[in-house]
Amino acid sequence: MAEMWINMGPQHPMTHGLWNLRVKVDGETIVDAEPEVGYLHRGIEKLCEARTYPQIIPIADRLCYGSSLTWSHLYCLTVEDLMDIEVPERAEYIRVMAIEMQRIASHLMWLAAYAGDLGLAVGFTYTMRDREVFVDLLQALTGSRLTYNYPRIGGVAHDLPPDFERDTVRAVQYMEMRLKEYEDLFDGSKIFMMRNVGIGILRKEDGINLGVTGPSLRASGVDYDLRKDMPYSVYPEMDFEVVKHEDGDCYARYRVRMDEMWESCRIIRQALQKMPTGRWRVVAPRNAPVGTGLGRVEDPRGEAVMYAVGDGTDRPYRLKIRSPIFVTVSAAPKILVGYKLADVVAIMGGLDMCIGENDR
Amino acid sequence: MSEGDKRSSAGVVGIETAPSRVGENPERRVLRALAESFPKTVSEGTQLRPGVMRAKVDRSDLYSVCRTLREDLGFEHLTMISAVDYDDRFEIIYHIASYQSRLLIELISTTPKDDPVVDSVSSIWGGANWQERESYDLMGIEFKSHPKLERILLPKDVLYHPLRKDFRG
Amino acid sequence: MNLYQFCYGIVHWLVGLVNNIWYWLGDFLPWYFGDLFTAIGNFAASEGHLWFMTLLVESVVVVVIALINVLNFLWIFRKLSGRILDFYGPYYVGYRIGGWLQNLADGMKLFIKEIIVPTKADRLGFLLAPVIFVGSSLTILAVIPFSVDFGISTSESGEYVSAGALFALAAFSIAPFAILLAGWSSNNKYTLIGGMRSAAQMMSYEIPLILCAASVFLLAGSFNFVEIVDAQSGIWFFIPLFIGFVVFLICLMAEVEIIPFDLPEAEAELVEGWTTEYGGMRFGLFYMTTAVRSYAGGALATALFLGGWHGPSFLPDEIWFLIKAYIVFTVFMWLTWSVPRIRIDQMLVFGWRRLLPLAVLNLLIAAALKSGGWF
Amino acid sequence: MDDRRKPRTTGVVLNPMKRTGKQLVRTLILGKPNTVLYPEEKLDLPQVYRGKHALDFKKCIGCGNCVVVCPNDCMWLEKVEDPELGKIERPGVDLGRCMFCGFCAEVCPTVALHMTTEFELADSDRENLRLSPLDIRDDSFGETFVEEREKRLVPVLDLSKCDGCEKCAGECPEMCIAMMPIENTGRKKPEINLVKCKSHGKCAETCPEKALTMTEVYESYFDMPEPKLILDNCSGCGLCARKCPSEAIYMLEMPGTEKTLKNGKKGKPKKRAVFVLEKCVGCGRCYQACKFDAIDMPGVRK
Repeated sequence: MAEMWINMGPQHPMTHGLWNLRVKVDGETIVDAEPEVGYLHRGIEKLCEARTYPQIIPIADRLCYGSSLTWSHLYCLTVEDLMDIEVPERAEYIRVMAIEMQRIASHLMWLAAYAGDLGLAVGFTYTMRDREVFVDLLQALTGSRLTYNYPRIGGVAHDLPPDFERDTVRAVQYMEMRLKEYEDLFDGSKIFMMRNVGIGILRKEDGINLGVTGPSLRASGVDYDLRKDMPYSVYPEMDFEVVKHEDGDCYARYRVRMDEMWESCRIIRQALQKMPTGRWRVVAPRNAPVGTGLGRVEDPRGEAVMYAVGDGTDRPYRLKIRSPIFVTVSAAPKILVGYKLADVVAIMGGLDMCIGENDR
Repeated sequence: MSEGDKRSSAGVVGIETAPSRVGENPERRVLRALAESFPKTVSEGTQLRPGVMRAKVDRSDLYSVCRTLREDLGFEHLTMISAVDYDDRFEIIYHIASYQSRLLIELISTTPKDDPVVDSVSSIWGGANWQERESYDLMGIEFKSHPKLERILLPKDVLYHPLRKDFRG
Repeated sequence: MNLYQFCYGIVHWLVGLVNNIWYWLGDFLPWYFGDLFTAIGNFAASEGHLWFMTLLVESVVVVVIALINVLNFLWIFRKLSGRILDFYGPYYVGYRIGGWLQNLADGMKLFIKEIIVPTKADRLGFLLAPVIFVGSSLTILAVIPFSVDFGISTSESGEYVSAGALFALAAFSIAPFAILLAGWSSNNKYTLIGGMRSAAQMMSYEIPLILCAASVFLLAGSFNFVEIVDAQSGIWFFIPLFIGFVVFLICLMAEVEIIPFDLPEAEAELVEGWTTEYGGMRFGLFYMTTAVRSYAGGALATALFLGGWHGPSFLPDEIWFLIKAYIVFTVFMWLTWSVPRIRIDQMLVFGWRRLLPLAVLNLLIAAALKSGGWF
Repeated sequence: MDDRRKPRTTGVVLNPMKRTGKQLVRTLILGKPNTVLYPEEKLDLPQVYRGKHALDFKKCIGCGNCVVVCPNDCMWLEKVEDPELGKIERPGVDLGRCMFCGFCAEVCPTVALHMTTEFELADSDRENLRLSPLDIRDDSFGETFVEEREKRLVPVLDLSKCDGCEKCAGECPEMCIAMMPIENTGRKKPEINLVKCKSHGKCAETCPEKALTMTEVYESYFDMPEPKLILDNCSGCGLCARKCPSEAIYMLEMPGTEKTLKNGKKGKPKKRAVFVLEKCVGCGRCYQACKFDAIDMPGVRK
């Protein structure tokens, strides 16, 4: 068969959103690839310039439907850095617990989409079912299921609801039981391993050079996690490990995320044990001073950065958002070339695309 | 676990510096190295937080400063390129991180309003490619010798740069 | 009484009824018409015509009953998928019979949808492909008897098509042609790749399938379904030919195109594979035909390896046959929902390097068993 | 980390089949699947769930803070006539634009606006989603759950009764009341430092005119803007006092500004506005109402 360009997107089951991956195939082998993004560009950075500081929190939620809590948390961190606010310790612990729950939920959603991509419908429904446990917890904590609008500048919106500790401990136990089941379902399956091991290898140097971050980079053997290396919130108090794999293939990326869920379970347990009593919110000033604020967190998808410029009014002068997926997807051609057409779904699924934060 | 503890304590090294250069903390060392290599173009090197530095770079020397950072000082990860539109100037801000020494440096480069051109650093960091395209797309900063400077988020036939302050939708 | 006698009785009675009219007309009308009608009546009462009409009625009865089973299969497919995937499955339409009517409702919905032919498609091929696909699949159902007495037999003594099993396998392998035609004529890159994949897949899996069936033919010494099943009255063939049975099941899954092997319609990378451009009832027909082929595959596996309609006598033979086919299908479904989709090159490697040698080994075992005199 | 197991693929596909088989047994034979048959059974929603709005007409003061804070501009104030409350202004909400962020309920100074757990809001007509205040009225909703925001007992000043006797300032054990002179009026008013106040209530007990009363006030997490009077511009029209929803503005006469009328008599003295900031909810309606630019309120749009 002659070489031909195939548009995988903008409306394609592989894309999980609205973007276009153009691949040039020779038979079934990929010889070139070219991602095209921007279909979901909503101008959030411009939108933020017209809103007051608290009003941006729900907008930051909308950056990523998979892990909205981390984005609003990042926004609050940025503005707290800009305004120089000291957050109560209880609020920090609640935040850490909530974003670790969000990380598990996000990774489970990724796993669901990934399993669905590979044709394993069971993986999709089981993981989405177990994600529901954490979504329910977050709903009881925040009051919403997807766009939580929970962190506030200077704390969090609500205190823990009654019986929350008990439910969380149960959920974590349930999750650890389920993770073992997934390892049977995925790792124990020969066909799953055939589809993953040795596919989509991203070498360490390429990953660093192309700006790939997060689990995808840690799967390539770089031991860098902002929770450890540039700690924010109360992560220095927590005892957890940075997960790292050396292979850099799809299986390593899968493995890193699975192991991160284990670590998140540990962090949630510790946060519950160490949680102090006290206030969970302080009143934030209305106006920000002239200056800049920088927030840098470990999103479930990689390194998320926000950079806020304040000009003394109650609206930010400029808010720049760095989405990890935006940079990661630019590395896609490097990873894709040389593999089969069916591997596109495994590779791009393994990178955990999220178009909302990609196009902003 | 001991390894992790060591690392986390290395990440939040104290801000107070010993007088001698032997005990100098890594942030100061990087800033001093930059200032010694580029005495004329790098200015206002300050330490903002543990692990975070800021320096101003003249745009004429931006490429070689970035090259030094990448090759000699071990800043191998370009985190973010952001452009800010002020009344009298554009500021292009590079956040560059180091995986080895767990540092972050914030390089600020300024261009005049009527000539928003800086050197592209996408040949130093491959990850800069799309971020520069995004800055070009939304803010209208032009990056010299960029391999493919096209609009990325907006359609190709759009005439304006929406994040500029004089843009009214 | 077997089905032939039953249908013969019906046809005989009907022909007698209608012949009354012909003969009355023959008496009533002038001579040149009268002779004609009398001749028609005589022809209708002749043995050859009665035999032919009996065959027609038989095939209608058998295929309709098989299609009702196909509906059951669809229902089991949806219900079982639902339960494995941890949801209810069809529930509301036909609430009291477990949502059984859902497929009919879907079928009605698909019937009222518009038929769309893409502008640049090859119109003839595009419209012909579903016909070939459905027709060839329905043909398989005609030759598989449910029991000694229930199938399309050609005489009162229950003589079945002597090469029935071969015919079924041959009809099974027409489908890739239809798929390739559909994929090519849709004028779409996804469908083209899907069609190509289908051709490659069917070609590589047809051979082990036929080799495994050949080992059964070798042991049974016949191509006739009744004789093959009768040969299993002592021991079912899946015990001596266990390797062959497993290979046969895997190849059947590949032929039916369900999940580990549903590469031609891999919905993640090729939108809906070769069915992408088909909508409305044409898509519904493809969907139904997958169930028809599953049923045919289950029936083939039952007849060739699982002892056909043999079973304890408290249930009729036909029910035993269906139960076994249903069990084979359930195992298919169970495996389908447990594994991800395989990649095309891995699949071809698996077919040629693993299954083919195993099938040959199985054939050698069968030959050894036959020459050793055990069968 | 010990409970993690190494993957084994020796069974080829038997491991996943074991798991799905277990699931099949669990759902088909032992019990029901995990899903909920939605229209028949509904899940319990937590108390904090953010669904349709509910407005307590009696608690609401019509300040419009919810309208100001709404990121989507989906709320507005509407004039309503109530047999009990008279002519009032209450917020309505357009659920078609609402994104259920809950800021309106959070900013409400009197906790009159709530988010209920009602979530079935779909409608085929956009107009039906524009809910007027009467549609979201639910005066008893606030009693059905415990409000998370803390109440405080704070002394609230009724300036029309106060005669500036300074007794309250002397009684306060925390020394948080200071008597501040009001410019041009020759009067003093107690200013209460609410941060230091410990709700002893001594000031209210000692007040001879009953001008200070202990009132329960909800804590606010929002830093609301405060009005400042530019005395030179103030004409004393009193529009701001009439507009103020929380009755925090008093019009006091300024002695010595009486004009001499034509018939030689002295007219009424000029008035000025005085703010009792403890009561102020920061809605900015005085700022919007003032026609003489006499009130400055940074951060509020006119």
